[in-house]
Amino acid sequence: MFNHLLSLLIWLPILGAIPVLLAGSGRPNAARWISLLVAIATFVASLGLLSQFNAADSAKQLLENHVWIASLGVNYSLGVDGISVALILLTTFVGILVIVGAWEVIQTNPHQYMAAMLVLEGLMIGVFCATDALLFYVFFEAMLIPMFILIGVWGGPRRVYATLKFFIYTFFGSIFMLVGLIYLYLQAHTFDLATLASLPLSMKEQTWLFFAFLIAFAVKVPMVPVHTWLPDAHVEAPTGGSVVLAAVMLKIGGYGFLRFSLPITPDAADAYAWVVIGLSLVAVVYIGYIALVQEDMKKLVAYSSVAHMGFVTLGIFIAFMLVRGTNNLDAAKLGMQGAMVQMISHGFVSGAMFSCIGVMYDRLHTRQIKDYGGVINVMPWFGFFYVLFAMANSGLPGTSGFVGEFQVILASFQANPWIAFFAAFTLIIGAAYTLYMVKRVLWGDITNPHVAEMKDINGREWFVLGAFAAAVLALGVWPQPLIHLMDASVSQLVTQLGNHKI
Amino acid sequence: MIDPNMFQLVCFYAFAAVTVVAALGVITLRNSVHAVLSLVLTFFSTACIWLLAEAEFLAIALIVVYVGAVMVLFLFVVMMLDIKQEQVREGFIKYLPVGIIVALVMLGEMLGLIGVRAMHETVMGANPATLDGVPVSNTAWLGQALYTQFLLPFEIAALILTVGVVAAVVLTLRQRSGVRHQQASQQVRVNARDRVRVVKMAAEVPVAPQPAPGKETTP
Amino acid sequence: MELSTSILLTIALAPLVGCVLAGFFGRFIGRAGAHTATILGVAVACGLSFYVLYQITAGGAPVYNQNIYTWFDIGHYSAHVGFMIDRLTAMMMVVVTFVSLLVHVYTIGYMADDPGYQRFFSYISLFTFSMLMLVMSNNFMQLFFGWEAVGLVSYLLIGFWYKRPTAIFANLKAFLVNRVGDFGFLLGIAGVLYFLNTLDYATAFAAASTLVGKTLQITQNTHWDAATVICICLFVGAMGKSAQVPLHVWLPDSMEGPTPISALIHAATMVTAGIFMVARMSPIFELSETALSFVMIIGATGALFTGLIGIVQNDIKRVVAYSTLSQLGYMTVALGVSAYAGAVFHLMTHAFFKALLFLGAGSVIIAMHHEQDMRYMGGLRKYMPITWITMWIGSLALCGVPFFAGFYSKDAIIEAVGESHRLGASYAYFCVMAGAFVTALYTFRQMYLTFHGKERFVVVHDHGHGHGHGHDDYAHAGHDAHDEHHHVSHKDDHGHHEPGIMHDTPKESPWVVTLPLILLAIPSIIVGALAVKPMLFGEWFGSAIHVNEANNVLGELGKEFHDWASAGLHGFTQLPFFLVLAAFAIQTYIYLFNPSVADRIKSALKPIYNVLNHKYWFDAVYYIVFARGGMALGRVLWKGGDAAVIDGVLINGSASLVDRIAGGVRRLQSGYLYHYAFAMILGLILLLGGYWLVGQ
Amino acid sequence: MITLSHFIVLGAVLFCIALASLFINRKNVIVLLMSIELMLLAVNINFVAFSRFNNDVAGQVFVFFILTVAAAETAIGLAILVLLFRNRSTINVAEIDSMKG
Repeated sequence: MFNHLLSLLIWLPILGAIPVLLAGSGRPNAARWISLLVAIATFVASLGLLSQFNAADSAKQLLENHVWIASLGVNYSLGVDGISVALILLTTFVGILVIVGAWEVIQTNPHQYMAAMLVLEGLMIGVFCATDALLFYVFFEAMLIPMFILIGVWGGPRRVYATLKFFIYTFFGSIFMLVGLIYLYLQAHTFDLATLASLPLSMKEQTWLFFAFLIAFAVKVPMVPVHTWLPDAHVEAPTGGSVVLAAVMLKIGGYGFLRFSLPITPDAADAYAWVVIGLSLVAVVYIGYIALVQEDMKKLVAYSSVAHMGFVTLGIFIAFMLVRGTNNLDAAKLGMQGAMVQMISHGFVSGAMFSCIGVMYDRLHTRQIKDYGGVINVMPWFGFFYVLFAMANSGLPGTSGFVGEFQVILASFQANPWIAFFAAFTLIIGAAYTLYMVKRVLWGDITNPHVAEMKDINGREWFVLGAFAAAVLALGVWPQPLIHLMDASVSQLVTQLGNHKI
Repeated sequence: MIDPNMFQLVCFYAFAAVTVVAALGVITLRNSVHAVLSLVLTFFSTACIWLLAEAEFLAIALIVVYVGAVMVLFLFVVMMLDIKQEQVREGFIKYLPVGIIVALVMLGEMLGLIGVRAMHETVMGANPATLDGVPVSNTAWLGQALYTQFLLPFEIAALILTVGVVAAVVLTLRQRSGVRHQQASQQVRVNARDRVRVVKMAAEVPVAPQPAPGKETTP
Repeated sequence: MELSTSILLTIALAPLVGCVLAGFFGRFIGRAGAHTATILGVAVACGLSFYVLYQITAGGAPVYNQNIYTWFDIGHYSAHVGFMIDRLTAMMMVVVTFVSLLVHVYTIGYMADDPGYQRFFSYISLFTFSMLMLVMSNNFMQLFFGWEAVGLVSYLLIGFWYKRPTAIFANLKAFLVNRVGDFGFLLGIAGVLYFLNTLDYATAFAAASTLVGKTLQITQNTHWDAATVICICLFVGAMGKSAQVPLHVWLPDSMEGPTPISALIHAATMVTAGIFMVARMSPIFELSETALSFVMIIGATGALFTGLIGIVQNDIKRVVAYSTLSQLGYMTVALGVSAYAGAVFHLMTHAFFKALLFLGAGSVIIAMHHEQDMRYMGGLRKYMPITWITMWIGSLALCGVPFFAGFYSKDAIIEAVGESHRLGASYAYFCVMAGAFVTALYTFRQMYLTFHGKERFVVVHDHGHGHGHGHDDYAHAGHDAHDEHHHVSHKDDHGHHEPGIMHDTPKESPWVVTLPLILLAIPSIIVGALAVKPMLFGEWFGSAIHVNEANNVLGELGKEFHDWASAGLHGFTQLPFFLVLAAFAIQTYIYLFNPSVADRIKSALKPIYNVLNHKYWFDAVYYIVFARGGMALGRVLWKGGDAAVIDGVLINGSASLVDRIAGGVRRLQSGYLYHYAFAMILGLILLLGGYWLVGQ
Repeated sequence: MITLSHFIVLGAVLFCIALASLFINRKNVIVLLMSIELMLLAVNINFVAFSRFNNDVAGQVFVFFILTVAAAETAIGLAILVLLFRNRSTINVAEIDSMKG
């Protein structure tokens, strides 16, 4: 049984969606409870994963390997390292919260909504577990389907435009990845990621492959200038959809960089690291300014997600400059760890921010900042959480938002002070757009009678926001356990960066 | 004495000429019935050419199947439908030059590509219809192949024909509404009860005499 | 005897526990419970801090430097949470917890009617925790944590009365300006890690000398000295937190917060964090003459020019706020001339007398029912004698009258600047000297306007109106301090609708308010005399502060110093005292005997008055350039970059291109069978023709 | 002597005649169907010829199948035609453009 823990993690939520669907629209409560049980069971299983996992070992663990498509050499092969475990825990954690968060909020066909969420959760875990490139690709693409449904069915008024944009954007990106994978298969006759990582490739091949992967993952992350699907998708998505999208799906882009771009095309990635670093800095500054003027709360948080994910790509690619330029392995690890911590932290913070906006949306059915004002007067507890998460979003020390940014800025200073200079700009602009929103939404006198009628958060919302808050604070106060979990894997990745393939 | 080869050649040219002329008739004749009959002639003379090539089974099959069945079908259809000739012949003259040019270009290209000159050297050899080295009739030769090597395609062909027949029937079947048919089975099964139903109704109740309004008194 | 970790943890965490109790369970434990819990927490911290100070100073405890737990550990980079307790830290801990304790007590009276009572206590306890984390830290990471955490609490407290537009404007402004400083600070920390490979104070300071000669490549051909870059970056952080020009703009606006926190955060403790930090980093700062010159010039500019603004302010709290800016300038100048001990000494004395002045101002505000405009006060001394006396003590200390606490610290700074030969020292000397005069000018003006002269308010006994005023400070727009007329209040719910009209006579504040005043007045008098010798000239700070022999201006001064009494007597013969005396004479004449002179001077010096009243247009320029400009830039980038170029051209453009092509191709699908047949034939002909050509 | 080229040329000529018919009789579906029969016939001639000259029975087997399929095709084609005529009272293909894009 425990040899198949990863399979269990993937398939438990996916198969668990079946009874949820069977519960039907006639028994919404049954559907809710079943999906909650499934989500909790998955979370418990992921805790089991944590206990089984040996953080000191950098190799892939809990391996599973079965032939899937023999003629193409595709295997159903799973395995996790520290990075995957961290992201899986994030996924299962968020998985519970979105189901609790959607409890009474989703009234039309809750069983379908819950089932889509569970399937999505399983597929995302699959992405983090897959050690076969094609299996990864299948999960990577399959993820789009439940998300497409979530936005398209339970979304806002412009959901059709948003879903199409979301789908075509990401699909456009992953097509290039598929081409790259096929080319790699023709060279190596396998889709095994470990084999591909050691496959010798010429600089020209690497360059083509690097850009193919870059497009796929840059769209997912998303990086400037292929980020415009994100604000639209977030604005139209239901709260749970936004939470999962921001908290986990964006991470898959960063994860893809670690699993594909870095090991398979290290030399090209090194040669073009400046492109990614430049785009990351643009994301921090340019997107920061754009976020400043948003009128829609979700759009604002979506743009801030782009800026925060800029730190992830910055941290990953700054490692190249450090390893190859100055041979400063420890600084490279610092940057890479910063990127990883930023991913996890952003999962909590953005998930929490979107949950907060969802709480307000459920009451007033608007996301426009100008429709609010003085919310703290009627919702003090909510205000507490909102300020906490806003502070985390602007990277206040003591919250998780600070850790990753701090590490990435420290590491990038080692590569070039100017990179650190522009990256640190987030301290100002990040605080500006987040707190400007807080000022307009939370503070001040009550601006309209609708706000005056808002009720403070109920127990269910308390649970969701409280769980996020606990995670945000725990990670901010003591990040070492997380860093320790990923340390061996990150070290191994960084060492791999130094290996020239040509 | 006529050289058999020469005779064959003469026959070929004769049938070929008929074939071509008849084919031209098919596409040019104004009357559709005539066109169909011209097509029949084309098939007929082609069958003769096949006989020259010693493909007797196919030649006969062509006549029997095509001329006997398919062409009759065509004739039925043509005669059944009231086709306005002027309408369908519209643009005939206009497109004639184009058609001829295209046909000629095509012909030139095909002949050029196939390399007719080279094939001119390929003369007809002995009849290949042999089984285990023993010469047999064309029918036996073909049948042997059809029922062994090509059994599965043969059966699929049969299936396709069946489907074709069923499809044709289904397509043309028409359920006319408002047409009265005699349905024997229903007539047999009918009961007297179904025909006449006796409805019992209360007889008309006589209206009670109303007391005169003027004399109304309370007891 | 060594300091035990559990004591230090108790000091740091006791206020946090109080904060959590008051904040999360405020509704259950009630008002009394909230202030009991928090005061108890801070009292424990204060008592133990005194104990720690005693142990460090007299008990012979060695410097404590231990990590509590590892924050992160990556390769040879690591960050910890830990404490370093030396004399500098111990002194700061005492100052922080002592002032905090008094402010807690004072708050009981000041916030008595406020609905956010528990919340307020929770915030100030959280502040105490953050500030303790800041000063007790043994590494840069935790320093940054405390640094930003006090910023957060400052943000929350400035916006405590969140219904007021001005308050929430001011708190956003304060946070953002502080963030600009933190931006530099973080880069400085990154620089420390880059050059010294550690975030730990002890290791970094030990290795500081390796910075000499190292450079940082800025452009292809430009290399800057490593120590200078690091120091200036770190100092930018201090400029934000300690409100140095040009990042000082947030501090006057922060007066939107309740008065107790103005005393605690914006006068005594948080704003001095920058001074503390630079003193703590003295081993690094000593390496860069350039950076110290920079520090000195910035400080000197602030010391004089922000003081000048104080002269024209009418709001009692704002006068004190500008005074704080000016005094922070003094401390910074002291840092700039390597007189770190002088800066820290002034920090300490300033903490006492400035907290006293703020709390005194708060007491006046209570008595005046939240009228803060000094033009409607006057003659209050007979109504509130304790406040009057204690505020005079604070004022004299602030002006640096000999034997008061401020004298020793301020005089030392002025003399130290005089001793220094650093680039810009003469400018700084002029500034601090003139600053002494300016300080006296605004201080005496404030005292006279408030407590002396005629009463400029009318008491109208209007019992029908009652006392139904909430405890909001008088609403004060951030930018309208220059108005000649009375401020138009945004939300005036204090009962008095006409300025200068009171419904009952002012009376002395309750004991919870006056007790802290008295307790602060005592150190404002004596702490200078007590501490001057060991702190300034004795090696009291020991290893905590490092000064290069060449820069040791205090050492030079120390040679002429004998004891506090003779120094005080000597002070009467010095230029600063004469300047104070002159200012006293001028203000006494103007405000006690001939009030019309003030207006005449004002109109005679109209241009200068305008400059001061607009605060050198810093606020206006910042608002237009950064706030408006940033928004405009954001809008341009959004509409132009994201909406027009990326979405409009690239995304929707490519989609509509496909749509247009498809629209064209669609017409080929005529639906006529023979068109398709023709196309097939044409294709066939072309195909065969192609073959044919190839075959040729 | 009949050579292979005789058959081939005959087949090509028949095919091209049918091809021309597609142009000149483009509105008459019945003639179009007959043209298709002609084309198939041309192909069949080739098959028979190749079978005969290459000594391979497969060619004739193929002719057999083509005949089969063509018969089915004709049957269905005519059925569609009848249906079409019944519904629209014309067989003019110029009026049939429901596949227009």
